[in-house]
Amino acid sequence: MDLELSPRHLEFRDECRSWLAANKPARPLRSMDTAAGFEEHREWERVLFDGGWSVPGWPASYGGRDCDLIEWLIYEEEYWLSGAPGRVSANGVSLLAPTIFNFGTQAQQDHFLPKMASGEHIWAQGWSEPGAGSDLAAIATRAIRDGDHYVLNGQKTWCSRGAFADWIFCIVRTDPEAERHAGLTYLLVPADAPGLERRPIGRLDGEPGFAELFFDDCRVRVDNVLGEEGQGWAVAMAAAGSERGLNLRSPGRFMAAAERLTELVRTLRAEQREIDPRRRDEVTDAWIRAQAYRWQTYATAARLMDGAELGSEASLMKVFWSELDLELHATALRLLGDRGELAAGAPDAVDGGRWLDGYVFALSGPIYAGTNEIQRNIIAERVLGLPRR
Amino acid sequence: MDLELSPRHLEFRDECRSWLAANKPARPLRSMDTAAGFEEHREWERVLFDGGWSVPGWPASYGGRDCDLIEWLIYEEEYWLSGAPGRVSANGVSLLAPTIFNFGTQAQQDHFLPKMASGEHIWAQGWSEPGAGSDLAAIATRAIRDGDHYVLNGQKTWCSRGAFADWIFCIVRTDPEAERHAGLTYLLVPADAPGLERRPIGRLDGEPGFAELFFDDCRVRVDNVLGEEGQGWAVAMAAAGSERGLNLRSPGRFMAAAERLTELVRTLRAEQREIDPRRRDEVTDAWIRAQAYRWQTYATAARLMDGAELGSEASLMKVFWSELDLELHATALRLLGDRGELAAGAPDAVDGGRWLDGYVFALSGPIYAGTNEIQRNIIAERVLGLPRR
Amino acid sequence: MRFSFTEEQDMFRDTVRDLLADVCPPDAVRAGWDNDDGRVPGLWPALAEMGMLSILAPEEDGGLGMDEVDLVRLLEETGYAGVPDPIMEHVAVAVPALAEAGASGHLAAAIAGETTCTIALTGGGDYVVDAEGADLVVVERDGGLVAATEYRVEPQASIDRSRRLGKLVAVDSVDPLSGADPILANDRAALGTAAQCIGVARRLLDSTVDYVSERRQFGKPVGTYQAVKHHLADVRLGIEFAAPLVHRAAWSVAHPESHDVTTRARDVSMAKAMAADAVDRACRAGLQCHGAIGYTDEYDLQLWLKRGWALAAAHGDAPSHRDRVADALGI
Amino acid sequence: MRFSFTEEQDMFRDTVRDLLADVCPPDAVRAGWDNDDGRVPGLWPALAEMGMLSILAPEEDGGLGMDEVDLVRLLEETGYAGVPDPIMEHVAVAVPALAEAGASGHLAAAIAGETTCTIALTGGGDYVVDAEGADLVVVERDGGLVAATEYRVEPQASIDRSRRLGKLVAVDSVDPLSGADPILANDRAALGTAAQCIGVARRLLDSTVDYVSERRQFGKPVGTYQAVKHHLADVRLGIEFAAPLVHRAAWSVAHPESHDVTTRARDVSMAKAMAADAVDRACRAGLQCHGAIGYTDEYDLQLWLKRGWALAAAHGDAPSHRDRVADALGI
Repeated sequence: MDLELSPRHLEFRDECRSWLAANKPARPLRSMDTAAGFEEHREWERVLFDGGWSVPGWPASYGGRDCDLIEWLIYEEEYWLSGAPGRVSANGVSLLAPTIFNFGTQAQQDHFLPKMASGEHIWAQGWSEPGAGSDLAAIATRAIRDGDHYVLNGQKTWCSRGAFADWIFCIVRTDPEAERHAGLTYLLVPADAPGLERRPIGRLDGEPGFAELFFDDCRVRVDNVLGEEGQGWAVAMAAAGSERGLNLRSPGRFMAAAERLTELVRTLRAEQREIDPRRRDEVTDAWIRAQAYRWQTYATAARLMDGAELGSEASLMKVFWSELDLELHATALRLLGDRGELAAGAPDAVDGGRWLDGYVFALSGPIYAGTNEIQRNIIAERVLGLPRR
Repeated sequence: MDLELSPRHLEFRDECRSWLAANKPARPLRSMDTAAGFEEHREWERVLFDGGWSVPGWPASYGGRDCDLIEWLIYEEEYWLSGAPGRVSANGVSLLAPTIFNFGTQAQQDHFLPKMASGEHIWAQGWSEPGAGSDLAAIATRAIRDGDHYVLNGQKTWCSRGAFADWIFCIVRTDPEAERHAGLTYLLVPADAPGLERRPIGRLDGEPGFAELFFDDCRVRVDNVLGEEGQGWAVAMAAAGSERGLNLRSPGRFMAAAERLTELVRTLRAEQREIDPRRRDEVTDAWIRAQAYRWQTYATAARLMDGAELGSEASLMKVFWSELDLELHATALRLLGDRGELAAGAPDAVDGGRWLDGYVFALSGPIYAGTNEIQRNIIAERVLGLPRR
Repeated sequence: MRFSFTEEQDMFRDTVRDLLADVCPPDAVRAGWDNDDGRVPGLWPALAEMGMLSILAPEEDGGLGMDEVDLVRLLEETGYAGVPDPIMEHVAVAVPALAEAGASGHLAAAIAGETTCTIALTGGGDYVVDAEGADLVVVERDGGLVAATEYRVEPQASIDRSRRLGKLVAVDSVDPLSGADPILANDRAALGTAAQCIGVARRLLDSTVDYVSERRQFGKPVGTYQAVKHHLADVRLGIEFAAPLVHRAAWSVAHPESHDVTTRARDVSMAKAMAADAVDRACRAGLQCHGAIGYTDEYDLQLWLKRGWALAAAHGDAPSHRDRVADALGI
Repeated sequence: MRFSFTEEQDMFRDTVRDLLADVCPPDAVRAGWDNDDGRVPGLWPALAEMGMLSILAPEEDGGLGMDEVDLVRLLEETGYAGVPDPIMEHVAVAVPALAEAGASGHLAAAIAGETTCTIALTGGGDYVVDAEGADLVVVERDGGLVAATEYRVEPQASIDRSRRLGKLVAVDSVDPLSGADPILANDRAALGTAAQCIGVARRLLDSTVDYVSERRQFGKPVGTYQAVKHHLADVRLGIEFAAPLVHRAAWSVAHPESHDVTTRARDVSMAKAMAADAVDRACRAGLQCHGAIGYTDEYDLQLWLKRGWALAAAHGDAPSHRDRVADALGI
């Protein structure tokens, strides 16, 4: 056990910190779920890419810097503590990229990965359907082979970034006779494909956080299949492991939020507002849990670096971070008292309404990527070994 | 709505209060789960009976005073606030008596009810079996008709008061061919029946809170069937309604515990101990919930007095009181700090270790009479109408 | 001792429920988001006509001369319907304050529905509901109440677009309301908010029960899963045991002859603390059991989610009310 | 940065686990309830022999010269086994204090297992574990530590009959332990207790998983019910995220060169707060998922339930440790 950063890691951290301090946007960007804000975020992806900081864990040949897991964790901590913007590229980098590295052809890797790293391609996820939420095996969108194209018909929903993304990674049913997990295929769909219509859906504060996709005889080239036709379930599950686990939710974001929460307490005290001891306790508890998530992640990273695989334990992490994120933000709103319900535009909104925005965002955590109820089933059955039936 | 006590009710309350003040034992009785303590409690039942206070809700002809529900609630509040002993007769009076009133023959009523009221018969419940806990329909103890007797073979467990009780009310399987709910019979078994062996089981603090019963060709007269042979399930479920609902758990006990909890805070303050604001909040929350239970019960009583029946709503009450009881005692132990783990015999034990004893007792609340998990299923399915499957 | 409502009270409640279902469906609430005052056209006159606005005004002033026990379940219904108009502020706090102060001109206009009143009380924080759209604000200041009729407001957008919040930045014209008790006004506001919390929680529960009974995943209705059942059983438990405390607090407020100020404070605060916790739980479970669709702007669940968040904290959150109970208990 | 244990540490842990499974099964723990000192015969010499008692003693004093990182998971194992002997007090607190004070006579006897030490620290409340049976008590007083060898004890029965508590009513003979730091001793005790909490929680979880996988109700194993699954998933979550904080705190205590007193306090208190909550949850869920059998004297679950209740509060409960974290954070 060695919990000190090595000189090499310290140097890496300092380089990362200095670069972020010098390059991060001077002002908060507009919401990435507006047309203008989306492009601002894309520009920031380009700045990151040019600095070599958009995908530090990737091979240098695709725009990364071959970071190991520890460096990546350090990078994430620095990134979020710096206050840099959210990553509009996250769906692609965290969910799709591991799948492309694992299952993509050389041509697919060479084509898609650099454009993802540079922000030229921003990706959305097209998995859920109105009748297939947590139950992905119920996917009904059909893709029927017609020469060197598939013809898609059906509907996808809850596509984060879907309103403005350039590409969508989908799971579609290529064999309508097959049931459940069989007959599914992982397909990469350009957002400008003929026959694809997109409709934004507002999240509950009105921001268009998702899109619905309607496929009406939409034609997509066969060479956009990722992995084999009919192997979509296995391919997708590999990515689901990423989504639920280490890649998407590094501790950095929660540690940064926990720091901001303690800062909020200090600010309120400076405003001569009394801090209720129960609220102080909630803040402390949330801060401790952010630290617990951090150290659990470092322990997991050590196992992975020793060659272990992140299996069902990813469900433990997903439940913990999503409930931590919610509690961090709910605690902030409770601390804010009657200012807690003020929207971004209100003159008295604290920090531009960021806590409320973060709360609304956090509310989706226990729902998406497999509800926490399903995650707890996985923990019970696969981690603890309880009988399925 | 009228939330004042009428002059008649005030008079009733005062009579009850005065009688308890004058007659309750000067010192705490020994545990009713010891041989000597059991008899002390039986004597107290006789004192109550002689004063007309053992079963105030019963008809006068059986030793009661025909109290209505409101009077009964007042009586219960006064009883517990007075600090009078726990009722060793509770199983019989709360669980069995309603069943005898509903299903008993005139001869059964005339024989059993007065002896129950006077404490001559103390009853234990013989429902659970090693293989049939919350799942009563799995009962396997067999009772085979042989002339005017049944011959019992099998095993019962978790019989509260079972070690010293005079009679046991059982559910047995009279038709071994029938499955699940069919073929069960409700049978009253004298504790001295030949072929019945009893073995005390300690609860987790070592007090023998239950007994196991072993039936080995045990012979019981046929006229001890309550209701009809084969109708045991329906008969038992009527009593289960009582157990889970109003009869067994009047608010008085929890209100008294909540008052003692606030008194504990005052005592600790008087000892110059600092009360953590979080603990004060927990005390207040528990006190409020005791009040909520009280008023919900008064509302329920009003409905019942208007002719409504207490159906699945009884499950709401069971979950609430059992978790309230646990929280009241857990809060007290947290307040006591390092004195919280001291057993009754320790010189520094506060109030004779009564909070710890109450905590151990309360721990069984969410388990017995149908676990709270099962109660929540009932709430969801029968109160809210969610689909069973 | 009889803890139940009368048949007449049941009928009045049903009438209000029917009216709100008719005049104030979710579409009408949404329509208000983009109009001038956020309110539902036609609702105020209809409420005035059925006497709802004058429940707490004495008969000699043209009111119904009823009390908080008559009112409390009607306010639950306004929560259930998601009424955006400042009905609680007007009917539960402002009208009786105007009556107790003998402000007969203001009172007559208020109970006729010609004017709309709102409230700015110390227990209600810095932001006033519907301050811009209202004609009169009952303001607590200098230990008393005044009726402000000319004032300037700085709008403060709430996440709940049906709650038009504003900060009073200047009050130019006031009538003192001597005889009206600010402590009582605060208790009435907390009680009224608690009643609305109960209604919001019930609506969230009903909507969620409906949804999970229909929505299928993994080949069966979502509502068959035990985790979903237990989430919703807990919501029902919260409501089941909070509502009696709210009704009991209404009695306490309505009967000053047998409830001193400390007892009333204790009873009102018990009600608000439990109701706030109940609606908070209903919000969380309601959203979680809906899943993604509950998280969208288009689906109506959000109307009650946002109202629930706001009302749980309005006029004192659960911990602050528990503190008042603790003070009353002397612990 | 490498947050993992070495192969040697794993092996030491496995050796201790095997020894405890062998020498300290539940029957042996129960047997101690009625003997003179509550302890398990043969265990102390066996622990001495394998070096466990001397882990934190320097090599020049005949110890293993290891640190808290080496020790922490061994203490987890003592919690897992339900060891009644005062192992945490002796090995994690008393031995290093004696070493740091240069009390070589006491130290030699302690690491040889000839004596048993326990502790009476201000952070540990009024009752001393095994005060009667021990030979030496490390007592905090007047801002320092002393070694008491002659003292009188008033026994105070714990609900956990393996915890022989007593109050020191008189101390007749002491040796000052100058050079030993009482703040560090308190931190070590809190850390050691946190580690034992983790072990107790793991045992409760393992036992409960086994039981619900076998026990059938309504025609299927109890463990197939989603409510039971989620109770136990929550227990696992509690342990999963508390254990790394306990290990991290061990590092912090073991590395004073890079951890000042405030940082160490923060890290130790984070560990104890999370570990206390984890074991508390494990107790509740463990009992609830067992049902009635878990509530009996005869069934072994109770050994860990009572230990869990006691250890969650011992050397500071979760809220008091969160307060220390808050102080360290300056909020």
